Amino acid sequence: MSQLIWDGLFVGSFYALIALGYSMVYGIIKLLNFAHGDIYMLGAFVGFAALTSLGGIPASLSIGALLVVMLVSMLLTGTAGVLIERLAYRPLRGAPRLAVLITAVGVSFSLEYGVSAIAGPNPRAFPIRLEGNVFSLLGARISLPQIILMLIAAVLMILLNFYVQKTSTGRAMRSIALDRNASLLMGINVNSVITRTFFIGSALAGAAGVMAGAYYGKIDFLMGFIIGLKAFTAAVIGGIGNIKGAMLGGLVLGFVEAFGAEWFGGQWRDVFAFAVLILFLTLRPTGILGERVTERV
Amino acid sequence: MSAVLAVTDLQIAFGGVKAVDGLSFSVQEREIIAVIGPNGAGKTSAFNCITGFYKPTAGAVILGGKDITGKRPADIAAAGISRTFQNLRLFPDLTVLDNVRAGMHLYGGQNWADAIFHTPRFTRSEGAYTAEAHHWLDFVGYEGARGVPIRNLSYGQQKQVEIARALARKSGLLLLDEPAAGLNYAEKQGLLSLCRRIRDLGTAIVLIEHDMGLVMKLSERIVVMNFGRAIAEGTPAEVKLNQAVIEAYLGKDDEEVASHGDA
Amino acid sequence: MSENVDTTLAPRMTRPPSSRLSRLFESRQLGWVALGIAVSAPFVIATPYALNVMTTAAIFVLLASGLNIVVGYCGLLDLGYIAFMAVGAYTSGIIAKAFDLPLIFTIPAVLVMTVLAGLIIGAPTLRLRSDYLAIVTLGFGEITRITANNLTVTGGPSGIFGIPGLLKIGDFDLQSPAVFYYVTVIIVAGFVLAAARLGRSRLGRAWRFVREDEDAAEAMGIHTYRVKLLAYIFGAIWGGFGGLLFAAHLSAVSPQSFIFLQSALVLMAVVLGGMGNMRGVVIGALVISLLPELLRDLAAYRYLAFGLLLIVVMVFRPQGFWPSLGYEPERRKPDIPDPAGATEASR
Amino acid sequence: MKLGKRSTLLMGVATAVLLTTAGCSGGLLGGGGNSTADSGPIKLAMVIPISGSSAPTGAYMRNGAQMAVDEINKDGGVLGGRQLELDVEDEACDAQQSVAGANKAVSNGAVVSVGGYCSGATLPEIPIFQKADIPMIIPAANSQDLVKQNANNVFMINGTGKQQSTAALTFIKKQGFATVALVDDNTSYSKDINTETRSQIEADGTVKAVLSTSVTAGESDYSAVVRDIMGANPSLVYWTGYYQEGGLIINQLKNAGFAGKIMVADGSVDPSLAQIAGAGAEGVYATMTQTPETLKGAEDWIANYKKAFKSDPGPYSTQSYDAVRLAAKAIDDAKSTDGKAIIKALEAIDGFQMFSGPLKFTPERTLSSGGFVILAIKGGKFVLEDDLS
Repeated sequence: MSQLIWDGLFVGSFYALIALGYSMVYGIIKLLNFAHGDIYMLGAFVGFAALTSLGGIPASLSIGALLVVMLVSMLLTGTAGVLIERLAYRPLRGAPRLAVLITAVGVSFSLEYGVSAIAGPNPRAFPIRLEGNVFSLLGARISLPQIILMLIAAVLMILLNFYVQKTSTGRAMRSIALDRNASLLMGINVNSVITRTFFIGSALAGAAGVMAGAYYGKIDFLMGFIIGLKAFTAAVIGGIGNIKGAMLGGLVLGFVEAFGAEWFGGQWRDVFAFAVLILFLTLRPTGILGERVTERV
Repeated sequence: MSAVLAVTDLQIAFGGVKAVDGLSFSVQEREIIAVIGPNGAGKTSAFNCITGFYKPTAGAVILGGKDITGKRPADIAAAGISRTFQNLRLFPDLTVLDNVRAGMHLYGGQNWADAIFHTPRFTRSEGAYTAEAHHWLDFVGYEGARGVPIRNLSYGQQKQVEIARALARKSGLLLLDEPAAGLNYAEKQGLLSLCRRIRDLGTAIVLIEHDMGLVMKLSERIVVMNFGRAIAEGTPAEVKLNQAVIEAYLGKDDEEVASHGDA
Repeated sequence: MSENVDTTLAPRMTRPPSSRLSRLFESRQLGWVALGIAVSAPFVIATPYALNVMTTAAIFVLLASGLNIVVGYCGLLDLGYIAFMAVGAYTSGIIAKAFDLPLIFTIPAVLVMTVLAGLIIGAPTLRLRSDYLAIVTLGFGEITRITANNLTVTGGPSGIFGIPGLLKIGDFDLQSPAVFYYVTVIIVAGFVLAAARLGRSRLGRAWRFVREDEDAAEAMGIHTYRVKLLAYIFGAIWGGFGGLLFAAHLSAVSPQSFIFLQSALVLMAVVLGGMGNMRGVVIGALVISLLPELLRDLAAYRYLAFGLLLIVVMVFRPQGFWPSLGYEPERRKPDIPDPAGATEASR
Repeated sequence: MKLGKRSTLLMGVATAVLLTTAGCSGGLLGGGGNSTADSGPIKLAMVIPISGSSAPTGAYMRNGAQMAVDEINKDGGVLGGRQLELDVEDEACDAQQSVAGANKAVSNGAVVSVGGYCSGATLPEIPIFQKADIPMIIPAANSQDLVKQNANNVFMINGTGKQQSTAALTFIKKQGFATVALVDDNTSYSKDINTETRSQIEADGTVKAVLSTSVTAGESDYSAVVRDIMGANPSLVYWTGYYQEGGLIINQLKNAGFAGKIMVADGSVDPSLAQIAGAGAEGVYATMTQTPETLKGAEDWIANYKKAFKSDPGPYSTQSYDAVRLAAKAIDDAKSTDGKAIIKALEAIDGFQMFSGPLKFTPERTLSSGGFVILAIKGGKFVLEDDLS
C-alpha cells in the first residue's frame, strides 16, 4: 500500500512538472499546446546529445553532470518553446480554436518526426544513470535517485510559484490570464509575457525530460505523446490555468493511476487515466481548484 | 389584446453583481417596445435571460401563455422568439442567402435521407428555402449581392441581413439589440420604416436602443432600465417627463443626451 | 465563445471563378471525371500492388470524407476518428468470422455499432469546449485501441485474421483484387456523394451554422447539441464502413492499425485538402495516401514533412489548398409567387 | 457532383459492364500478374521492417539474406545459372504496410518470400502470397497464430513460441527455479510465449507460475508491474517482450531490490538491452536460437558478414541467411520457379544443414526442433550459457 502511494507520488511529480507548462500556457492564451509533451521528449534528447558530446562521465560526477545538462536542456527547450510560439502560434492569435489546435498537432508531429529523422527512430540508452541505494520507509522501497529527482522537481515548482506570485512578470502573467485586453491597456507587454510563459513552461518540460532519461535510462522520439496526454489530464484535474492546480493534479493523477493499475491490471492503466479525464471534463471541467466561469454571450 | 410576452421579476447575477434585478414588463401583440437605459443597466442581460442564453436566477418568462423560463435557446426560439445580437452574430464565412436560410431551420421539410437521395421533397424544400430567403432580403430592402460571404458586406448591409435572418424565423416576437448602432441617417430612416412594416406583419418588437430620436419616433411604449430593474414604463411622452428617468438616465451626463439625440 | 470571431478559415475566393481551369474545378461534372479516372485506372496499371495501393487510397478517401463531416462541416476537432474505423472493422470481422458470413451481411451490425459508438463518444463530450473535445476524442481513440488490444473477443494484440471476403456467389468473388477495387470505388463514391449532398442540405447548413457561431445557431432554433451529435454519428458511420472495407481488404484487423498516427493522417487529408469542401478533401486524401507509396524511400521524413506542412498551411492558407467556395449562384425563381406564406404550414 | 438521372443510369450500365468483364475474363485487368518468366533473375520477396522501431532488426535480416544471395550468385546461381535477386519491402511492423509490401512483391514477380519479422504484420501477408502460390519461408516471426493459419505455403524456420516455451521450461527446471513470473508486452508475439509458457508450466506441475501479466509497450514507468512482481516474489521473471521495455523493466526491478533472476525471450536479445537496463543486466538469461556469436565454427561466417556490411551480425541474420539458402535449394529441387512445385520441394526437404541444425519440417511446416539455447549477459554481451542438450 505505501509502495503504491510512493510510486504514484513519484510518477505524479513528473506529470506535475509537465502539467505546469500546459496549464500556464492555457491560462494565458487559452491555447492547448498539444506539442508540450514533445518538448519533454526534446529535453531528453537535448540532454542525450549534450552528454554524448561530453563523452564519458565518471559515475561519481553523475549528479553534478546531470544538473549541468539539465540547465543546458532547459535553456534549449525553453528557446524551442519560444520559437514555436513565435513561428506557429503567434501568427494565429485570434484565429478560431480549430486552426490553432490543428497547428499544435502539426508542431507535435514536426517535433516527433524531426527528432526521429535526426536521431533515428530507435530508442536510445541515456548515457548517465542515477544509481543509488534503496531503503525502506514505512514499508515502501524508496531509492536515492527518486528522492533526488523529487527534490529537483519540488525546487523547480517552488521557484516557479515564487516567480509567478512575487515578480512583476508573474503579476503580468496573472493579469493577462484574467483579461488580455485590459492588460494590454494597462501597458503590459503582452507578447513578451507570453514569450516568457512559453520559455518557462517548455524549460520545465525539458527538465522533466532529462530527469526521465536519467532515471529510466531509455528515451525515444514518441516518449512525449502519452505523457503529454497524461499531463493534460493532470492539468484538467487540478483546474487548467491554475498553477497550484497543475501540481496537485499531477500528484493526484499519479496516485489514481497507481491504484487503477493495481485494481485493473497494468495494461488498463492508460484506459483508466483517460476515463478519469473524461469523467472530470464532463462532471467538473473546472477541476479541483478551478473556478467556475460563466461564459458570456 | 393579449400579452405576447410577460416577464416577471427576472433576476440574474454574475458572481456578486446583479445584472438584472427584478425586471418586469410585458409585450402586447403587434406592439413596438423600446428598452432603454444607460450602459450596464442590464438590457442585454435581460435579453439573454429571455432568450435562454443566460439562466435567470429567479423570475419567470411567459411566452404566449407558456412558461419558457430557463429553457435552452433553441427551444425558446422554437417557441416563438426571434432575436438579433448587439454585435452582429452572423455566420461570416457563409453566403448571404445561407445566413437567411439559418432562420428557416425550423421549417423542416426535408430530412437527411431526402438530402442523400435528393428526393423530390428535398428539391421542393430547397427551392422554397431559396425563394423565401430572397423574399426576406427583399423585405428588408437589401440590395447587395446575395451569393457572397457575409464578411464582404458593409456593416449596414450586414445589419439588414441579420434582421432578414431573424424575420425568416417568422415568430410572433422579435427582439432587436441595438439595431441602429453604427447606421447612418438614411439607414436609420430605413430601419424605422422597416420596423413598422415588420409590426404590420403581426410581429411584436422589443428593441434595445440608445438612439433616443429613433426610440421616440418608433416605439409605442418604453421600458427604462437602470441597475437591473425597470425604473419607469410608459409612452414616449410619459417617459420623457418622468423625473426618475431624467435623473438616472439623463441627469448626470448631458453629453449622453446630446450625442444620442441627433437622429 | 465571447472572443471575436475573426476567422482565418474564411475562403478568400469570393467571386465566381473566372478562369477556365477554375471553372472546371468547380463544375458539377468533376465528380464524374474523378470517378471515370478511378474506374479506368486499373486499365492502365493492374498489378496486385497497384490495385492494393489504389484500394487503400479509396478507403482512405472514405475516411477523410467522414471526418470532413465532423471537422469540416461542423468544426469539431476529432483526434480519435480512427476509433470509429476500428469499431467498424472489428464488428464486421468478429461477426463474419464467428458465423462464417460474407462481410456484406455484417453491414447492419456495423451500422448499429458505429451509431452506438458515435453516441457513446459524442454524448458526454459534445457539450465540452472545442479544445477539450479534441483531447477527449484523442483519449477515446486510445481507449478503443487499448481495449481492442486487451480483450479476447477482439483477438488481443494479434487481432483477427482470416476474415471472410465481402461476398462470393458461385465463381463471382467480390474479393478478387480488381473486383474488390471496383466495389470499393463504387461504395466510396456513393459515400462521398452522400456526404457532399448532406453538406448542401438543411442539416449540412445547420452544421456550418454551428461551426461558425454556436450561439447564433441556437438563437435560430437549432439544437446545437443534437446537430453536433448527428455530425458525430454520420462521421462514425462513414468511419465504420471504412473499417468494414478495411477488414475485407486486409482480411485481418489488428490494434496496430488504429494508432493515433492514423487519426492524424486522416485529419491531415481533411485539413490540407480544404476543410468543408468534399472535392478538396478527396484530393487531400489521395495525396496523403498515395504520396508515401510513391516516395517509399523517404519514409523517415514523410511525417516530418506532413507536420511542417500542417503548420505552414494553417499559418498561410488555413482554408486548405482547395477550400469550399464562399459564393453560390444567385438564381432566383420568379415562378414561385409569394413564398412568405408558402412554407407557413410546414412548421 | 449533382448527378442527373440519365448519367446515373449510364454509369450503372458502364460499371456493370466493367465488373462483368473483370469478373469473367480477368485478362483485361490482370496484365501485371506473376511473371514467372523462364529467364532473367529469380526474385525473392523480403517484407521486413525497414522503418519504425524494429528497423534495426530489419537491417540485420536484410544483410543476412543479401549475403546468402551474393554467395549463391557467385557459385553460379540456381536452376543452372539464373541469378537470385532480393526484393526488400518495408512493412514497419504494420498490417496495412505489410499487405502493401507483399502485394508489391507479388507484382514484381517474386517467386519465394523470405521475410517476416513482426507476427502481426506477417499474418495478413499469408492470404496474398497464398493466392499467388508463393511459398513463405519465415525466418523470424514465430507466433503460434501463424501456425494456426494452417496455410500450405507457410514454412517457419525460426523456433515457434511453443518450442521457445519448452526450452524456457527445460531451463527453469534444470536450474531449479520454483516460482516464475511471466510478463509480456501485449504484442502478438510476446503474449503468445507468455500464454504458452504458462500452460506448459501448469501442465508440467513442478514449477509454479505465480504471476502472468501484461504491460503496455512504449511507456517509461513500469512501477505497477514491478510492484506486482515484488509482491509475488518469484525466483525467476520471464520477460517475453521486446528489448525496449525489457531493459526498463530489468532496471526498475533491480532498483526496487529484486533479488531473483531474470530471463528474457528472443525479442529482447539485442545489444541495447544491456545498455538500457544498465548494471542490472548482468546475468540476465535469454531463450534464443543460436546466433553466430554463440555458435561454434561460425567465425568465418561472422568475418565474411563484417567484411560485407561493416557491422556485426545481429538477431535473425543467420535465419535470414538460411531462409535464402533454403529457398535456393527448394527452387533447384523443384527444377522450376513454379510456386506449387517449390512448396512440394520444401515439404520434402530432409537434412538440409542450417545454423539451427539439419532441417526437416513437421507436418505443421515448423522446425522439428526449435534449436533454442540459453544465453546469458556477461560483461554487457550475450554469451552461450546452456545449449540444453
